[in-house]
Amino acid sequence: MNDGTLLHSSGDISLDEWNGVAVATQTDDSALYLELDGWAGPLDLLLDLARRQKVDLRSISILALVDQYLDYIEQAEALKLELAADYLVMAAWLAYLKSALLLPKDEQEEPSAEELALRLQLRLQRLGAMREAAARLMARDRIGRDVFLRGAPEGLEIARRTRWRCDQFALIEAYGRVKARTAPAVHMVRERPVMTLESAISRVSAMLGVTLEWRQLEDFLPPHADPQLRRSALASSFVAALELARLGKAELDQDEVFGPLRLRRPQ
Amino acid sequence: MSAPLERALEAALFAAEEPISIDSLSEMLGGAAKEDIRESLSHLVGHYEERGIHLVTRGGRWHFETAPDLAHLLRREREQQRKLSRAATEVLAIVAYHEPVSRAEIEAIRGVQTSGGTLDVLMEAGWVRIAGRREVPGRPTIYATTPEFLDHFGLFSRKDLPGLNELRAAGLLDPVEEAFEALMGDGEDDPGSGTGDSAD
Amino acid sequence: MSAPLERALEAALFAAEEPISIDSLSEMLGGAAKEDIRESLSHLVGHYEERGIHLVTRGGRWHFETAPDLAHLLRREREQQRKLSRAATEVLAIVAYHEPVSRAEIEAIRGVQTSGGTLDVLMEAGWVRIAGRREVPGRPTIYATTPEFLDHFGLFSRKDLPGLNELRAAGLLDPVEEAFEALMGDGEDDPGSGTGDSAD
Repeated sequence: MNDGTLLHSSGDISLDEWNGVAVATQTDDSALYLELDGWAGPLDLLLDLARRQKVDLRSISILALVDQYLDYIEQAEALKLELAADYLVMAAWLAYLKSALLLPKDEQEEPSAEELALRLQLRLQRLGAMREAAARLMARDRIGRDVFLRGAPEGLEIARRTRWRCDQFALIEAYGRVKARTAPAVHMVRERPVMTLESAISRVSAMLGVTLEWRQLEDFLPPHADPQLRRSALASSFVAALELARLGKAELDQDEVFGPLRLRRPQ
Repeated sequence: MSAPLERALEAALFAAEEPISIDSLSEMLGGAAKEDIRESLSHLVGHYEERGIHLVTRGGRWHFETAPDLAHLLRREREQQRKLSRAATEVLAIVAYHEPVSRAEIEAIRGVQTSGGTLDVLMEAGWVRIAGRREVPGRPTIYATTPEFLDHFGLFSRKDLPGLNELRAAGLLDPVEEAFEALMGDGEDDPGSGTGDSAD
Repeated sequence: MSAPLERALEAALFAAEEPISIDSLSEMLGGAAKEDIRESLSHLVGHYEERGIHLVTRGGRWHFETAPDLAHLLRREREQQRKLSRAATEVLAIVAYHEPVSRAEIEAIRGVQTSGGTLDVLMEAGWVRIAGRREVPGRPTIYATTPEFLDHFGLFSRKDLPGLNELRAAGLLDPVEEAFEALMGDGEDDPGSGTGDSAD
């Protein structure tokens, strides 16, 4: 069973008309459901029926259309087809519309049956227009069916290329940085600074001020780990001690040759 | 011997994997003047007019395609396109002729609920896109067609939709209520449904 | 107006996904005589000769391709400028001063590990090239600068690179010394603490 047995036997509406449109697939299961067979709902069915009147949708007879629809539904029920509820709702509404249309005008309720019929007609026109438009659209020269694009386009490749920025100075500076960072030659720093005589004098005299005891010269040296600087400090402090002794600000004492040199504040 | 710009355009459009706008062409050709590009393109259109391949423009983008009358030579069975269901073709037409359009509006025209799958199929095909929301209560999503839609159906622009002007002139793109009131005349004191957002 | 067979060939070759032999073309075009096809193809070759696309045959199969002289249009390069990283600049400088050098040598000079990516960047930039292998155990790849390197950095030859003495005179070897001076600087004899890491 398919839609053809009911409607298309009369043959004036062929689904072939729908160029490029698939007929809803017809499986045995779907045969029981009208809406799956050919019509997308009652309005769609009505439109098909209306078209069978072979007149412009603007001049269809709504009364005739209602009869056709109700006949159709009756036939379907006789064949024990299971109809979707909205087809039956539409049938009931159309039956009401028909009876209203048959009433004399002054007995009609608001909105009048004519108005209801007009609305229905307008809806059918709109659906009809879109169906036709769909068919015309599908019939156009379509890519992949009627016209073809280049089979193997080379493609427009947009290679994102990075342009690296770097200038001469940055380059040379970088080399300097590397050399400065790693080359052992970089240790050729200037001579270690010495402890000046002035600072030795001020340091030694300041320290003599806080003690009366004899103290070894080494005790007056600043606490440096660096042996080179220490030696310089020793020399400066020795000269400072001699100078302070000459000025009478210190007393020097040495017990033996090369023995420890001691000094203290004059008593 | 064709002009250098024409040659360059030919090559670029030939090699392109998708249609190209004049802006992109200009950029590609090192900033060639768009006026010159336009002129060269129209030369090329003329040159190819009667050949086996045509230069066409769809929605402002250009591409080469085979001449439609040669379809029979090129159609390949193995590559049959998946056919659209009738519901999908109707929905596509409704979107194209009414865009932007909400699902409720589509359903009002078709008289049935549109299964979500139908719009999905059209979006998957690349022909329909979500075009935002309508600023009415409920803020429904609205749909419109894409540039690929124009490409696929060989439309110069949306104005090129078959029968668009006739449909518009006949009021067939207006909602039922609007058409109804127009027909009943404004003698009625019915304030009308205003926005015509959806029929029924 | 081109002959029907030419049009058909044009369309078929345009739409084809791969080059096509004359046999296949004949089959595709409903058994057209191969002689006619050959003749039409040679017409077409002539027609496209000076255009942006060419009809060419390779190993007996035919296809359209863009004119070779326009290839640059198809591979557009979108350039983005980026500053060379500190590490990459150092590596480049080492290559320039010591070329040819192996990666191990670069690392020895820099005193830090150098990622392979750094040399890649320099080669991508076109400033460094592979200059062979050093004939020592392991045959390491050695690197040297390119003529583009000299161009870019405004050098006539590598000899233009300032020598160590000049670098020193320019204070470019100073960082460590300066750090020391900064520590000892104010004449006080207490050097205090300090890492010597400070550059100006």
